Amino acid sequence: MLKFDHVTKQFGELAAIDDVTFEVKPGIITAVIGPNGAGKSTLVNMAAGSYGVTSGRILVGDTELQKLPKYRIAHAGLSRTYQNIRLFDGMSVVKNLEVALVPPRVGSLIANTFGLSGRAAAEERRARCHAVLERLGLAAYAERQAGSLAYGQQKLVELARAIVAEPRVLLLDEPAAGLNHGETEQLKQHILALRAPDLAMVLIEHDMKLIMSISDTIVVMNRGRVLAQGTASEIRTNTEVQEAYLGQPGAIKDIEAAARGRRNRVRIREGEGLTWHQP
Amino acid sequence: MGALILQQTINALTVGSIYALIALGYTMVYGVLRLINFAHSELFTAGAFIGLALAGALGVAGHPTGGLLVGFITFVIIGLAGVSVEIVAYRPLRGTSRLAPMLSALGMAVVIQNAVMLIGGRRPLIYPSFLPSGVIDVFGAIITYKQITIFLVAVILMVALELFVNRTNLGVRIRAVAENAETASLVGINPNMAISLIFFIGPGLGAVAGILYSSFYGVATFTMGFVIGMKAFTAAILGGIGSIPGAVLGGFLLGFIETFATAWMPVLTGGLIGTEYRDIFAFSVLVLILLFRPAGLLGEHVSEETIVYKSDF
Amino acid sequence: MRLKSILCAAVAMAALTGAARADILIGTAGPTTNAEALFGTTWQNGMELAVRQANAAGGVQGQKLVLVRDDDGGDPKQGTLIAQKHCDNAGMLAVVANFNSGVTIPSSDIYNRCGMPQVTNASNPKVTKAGYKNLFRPIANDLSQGAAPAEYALTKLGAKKAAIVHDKQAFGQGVAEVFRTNFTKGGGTVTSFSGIAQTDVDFSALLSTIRAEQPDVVYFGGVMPAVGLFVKQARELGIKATFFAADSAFSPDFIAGAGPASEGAVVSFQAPPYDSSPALKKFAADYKAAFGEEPGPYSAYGFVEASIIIEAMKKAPAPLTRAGIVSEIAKSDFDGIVGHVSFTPEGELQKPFLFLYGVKDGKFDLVK
Amino acid sequence: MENPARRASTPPVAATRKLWPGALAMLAVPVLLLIVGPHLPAYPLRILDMILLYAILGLGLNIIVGYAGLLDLGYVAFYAIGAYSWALLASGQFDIHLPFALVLLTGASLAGFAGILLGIPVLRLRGDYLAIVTLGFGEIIRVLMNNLDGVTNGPQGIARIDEAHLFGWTLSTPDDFLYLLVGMLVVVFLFVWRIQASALGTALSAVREDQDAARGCGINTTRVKLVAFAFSAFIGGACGVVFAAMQRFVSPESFTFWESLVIVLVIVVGGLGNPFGALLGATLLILLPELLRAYADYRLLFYGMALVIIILARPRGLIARQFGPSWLMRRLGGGKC
Repeated sequence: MLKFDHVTKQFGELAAIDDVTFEVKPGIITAVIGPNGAGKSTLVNMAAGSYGVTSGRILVGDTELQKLPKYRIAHAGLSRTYQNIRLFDGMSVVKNLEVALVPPRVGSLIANTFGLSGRAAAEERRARCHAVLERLGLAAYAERQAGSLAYGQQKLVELARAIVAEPRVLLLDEPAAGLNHGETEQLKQHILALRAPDLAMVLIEHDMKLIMSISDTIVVMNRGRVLAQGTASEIRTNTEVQEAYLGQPGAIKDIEAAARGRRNRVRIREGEGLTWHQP
Repeated sequence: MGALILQQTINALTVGSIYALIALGYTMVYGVLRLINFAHSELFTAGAFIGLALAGALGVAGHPTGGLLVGFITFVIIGLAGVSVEIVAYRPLRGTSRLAPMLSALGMAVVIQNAVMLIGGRRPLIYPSFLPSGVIDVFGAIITYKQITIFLVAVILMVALELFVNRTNLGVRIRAVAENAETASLVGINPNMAISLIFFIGPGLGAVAGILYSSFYGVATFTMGFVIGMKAFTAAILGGIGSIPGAVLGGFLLGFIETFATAWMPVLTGGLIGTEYRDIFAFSVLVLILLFRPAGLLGEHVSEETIVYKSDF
Repeated sequence: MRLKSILCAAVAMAALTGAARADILIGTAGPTTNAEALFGTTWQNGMELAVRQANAAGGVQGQKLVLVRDDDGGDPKQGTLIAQKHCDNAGMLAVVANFNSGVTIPSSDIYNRCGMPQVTNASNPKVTKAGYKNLFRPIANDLSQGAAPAEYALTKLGAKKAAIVHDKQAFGQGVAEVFRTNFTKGGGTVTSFSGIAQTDVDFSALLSTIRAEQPDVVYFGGVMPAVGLFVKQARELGIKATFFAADSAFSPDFIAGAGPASEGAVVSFQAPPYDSSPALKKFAADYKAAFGEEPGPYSAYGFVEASIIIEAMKKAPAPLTRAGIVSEIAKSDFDGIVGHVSFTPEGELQKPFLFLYGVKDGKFDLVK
Repeated sequence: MENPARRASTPPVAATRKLWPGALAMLAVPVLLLIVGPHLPAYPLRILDMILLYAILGLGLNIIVGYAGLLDLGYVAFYAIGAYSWALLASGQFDIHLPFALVLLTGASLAGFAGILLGIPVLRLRGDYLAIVTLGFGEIIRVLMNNLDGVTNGPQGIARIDEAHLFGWTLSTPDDFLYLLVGMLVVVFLFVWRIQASALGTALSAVREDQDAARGCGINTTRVKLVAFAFSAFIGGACGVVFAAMQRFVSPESFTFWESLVIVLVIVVGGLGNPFGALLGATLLILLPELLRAYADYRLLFYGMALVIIILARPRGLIARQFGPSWLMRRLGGGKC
């Protein structure tokens, strides 16, 4: 369903993604793992259109995503969640979901505004949003402001927003990050329930327990390359993978710094303190 | 022809120096608070008026050395005024919305302008020049000592500011807050202190610009801030707002654009486009530059995924 | 209908607070807070002086006069609101409004509807084009203000080449165009005709170009403080031409602002020298006594404009009405402090007067 | 197995709410204006007309600033285009005398078109860069009006503009304009409310909240922003036509940067993104300087102070975003929504 075909991403001199090729099949959950800086997020961001692709193709069905603007990628049936929550904070939860269902044609948007058409369709969209909220146990929060919800709930709302448009490909970027045990368990159930024959799911996650328990296949990345691919048990016993995870963290950090590079902001990452990136 | 080009270049540098000095105040405040400080231009005017009053009180009107003293005291007074304006009108609004402080600044601008009018009067004040007088003739172009002094003072102040921000402990704190107030406070920097410092330096520099400006043109009016403020702000945007070198570059560039539009556009178009199209030309250049460099000349283009602020306003 | 009369009464009451019931109100509106604030304020001070002197002399028909001053900010929208405010005020019998042509044109519509005697200071020829019978202009319009200097430059100075600069405002551009027309008609050459912004302070770029044109005269259609800066910078750049400016430069501010550079500049103004007649001398002294400063460039006009109304009120039949005052103003025939006042049927001055002054030894000296 | 994400579900229980209480409450305002207005003396009536005009301008600008979150500091440009449309197409300037209704449509459309022309290149700019470019556009339009002497009469302005006639009804007194403006207000109010409640409003809100995430959700942000710009400019243009018809005189000094700021103030003081806010903000911002006339020299000083105090007291505006017409309908209508 989602295919990376010899994809390369250069950040300056550094190849953050180096000739990656693999396919994500529908009906199963594919996890992408790897140490920090392995290129997982870059991969997601390229597929979703946030980063350009240096060379290679990314396909959903026959559609080449790398040529499309971001919003057309969404229309092609790919949706995602974000590592750092990006909800529309000031809007109600149900409105957040409705955004994903806004008719793509601006002409019909205008017609709707003047009340010329689309009343029934608007009702139906609203109903769909409520249905999804119901399914994720968020019905009670439908009219609450998204920004006012607890962190775990916000993560779920983001998931709801990603699935309400019935995507063919769903990219989950660290959905369990920051969740407590109970919430992670809940999330796991929701993800498992989402599994469907015509939906390809990609899961990027650091929580190994979660990954091992729900992934059907696992892609291991290191330094921008695919190191191994297989089922949970195959990966666990792969020596190359073990080496990568025990390897030098310093080198990885360099790559990450480069990947996020060229921004003049102070960031504090664990154990790093204050650094300055000069323009 | 050569003399004319040289002459216009000197004219442009003089105007540009003043734009650049004022632009610094906008860019520093913007860099930290993302606030268009409309009150800045009025503090510039207030600086000129206070400088004049001080010169009268100290009896040093028209002396270049006395001017240094007057400039220093005015810097401090207007700097403190800037700090007070921030504490009264902007600080309570921090974290509400981006438009609220901006319009509060607009209200403050009206207040300051009218206060200057009521205290200083409506009459354009004849301004004693603190700048040395005299001219030199260079290949047929006339350069006045005033122009040279303005340019030098502006350059010295800008270099001093750049050094202060980059080389001193306080400066690094300001930059840390500018980059990310939250992170800075995690490492023990009090953002309020840094913001107050910025509101001291920015308007202070603006006040010095006000004295230079009035000294150079020989007049101070209570309404003079609005238009020049708008131009200086445009200069700051042109250079890339939030960037100190950008404000300087933008200021000089705007000076050049205006000067050359006035001097050559009527000639080049055979009188079809007159000098009255100067502002249109200046704004068109601004738009074009922003289209190719959406964050200004020296501003940084922030990629989508690293944008810290999700919404624009 | 009852509601309307109650509301009307309430508004009238509110408007009258501060003025005793029997007082006669004269309204005015001009810019007193924007860049032209100095002009507007000193102009209104001139009226204030006329009103005070009339009151000191016993008022009009036994009643005291009160000047109601308003700030229109030079904004047509505010001008119309004030016009309506004055119209609604039953005690308001005449207005001196407005200072700017762009404000006078829309507000004159409103004053016309309520039959308000309106004396304006707006000099644009278009102002009187509507043919309103209640509108009077006791000053020369831009046509004579621009024409006289052109003639003087050609005949007295023997000028051949003129550079013209104006501030792209109704007044500045208006007089500059008249100057251009007359100068060209008289055989002169206009080397350049440039617009600047009213708020400009740096003319070095333009002046450098003008210097290369080597004009004999430079005409500046604009107001203070720009005109002072312009002349000063021009001299600094070594331009030797004779400068011409319009009435707003007839002020000590011009000489003080431009300094020695003002020497030789020619300024048009619609009043004879302040020391040329006892009446003007007295005006200048009274003004200084009342407001603690020299008269502004438009103070004398303000004084004359208010005087016209007061004179008409004295002659109008009691009880005073707006219509009665209008017909008396139309019949005006008296000597104001600056010259003889009588109107054409269009409301223009019968014989516009204009004087040219040259700056000599730091003083204005009548040259024509 | 069926994709659960596609599983149909029953919609939530249909809301049992009444429409009439809310509608009645909202209709009360224009009805009251129409009843009381004509009985007002002319001065307050003219102020009322101005308030209504600025309220409509505020509603229009709200589409860009309040809904889409894009700061437009040059809104006066569209207002000017509308005003000059009427001035040029119904005056002795070129001796063209078109009917008011036609020019109202033409002027508004021209402004809308200008909005699109401006929007195409600049809408990819963000935040303050967009603000400064719109500011520049506003100044460019004003300076053009001031410079194109042959067309617009430059600084002299265009005087003696025709009286407006709308289907045989002559618009000349403040009363006439009250009726026209109340009518326009109702139409524009309903329109912007529709925008807010429709899918377009949802898309604009998403653009405001997080432009990139909105794009990720499939919103063609450039397109919807362009639509917002066009609608907003259209309303601004219509207001300009009415303004010119009211004043029967236009000149560039009516379209300064300060006017743009006043319209921004109207919506921020009233409450960003809230149609009621625009009404309240316009009332305050037009009424205040008139009420302060008694203070003569101190008028603008107090005006500035009042602005700062109001903003400090209510940084999110007098009426917060969520208390808009939809909220009122729910509140008065009862039932679940």
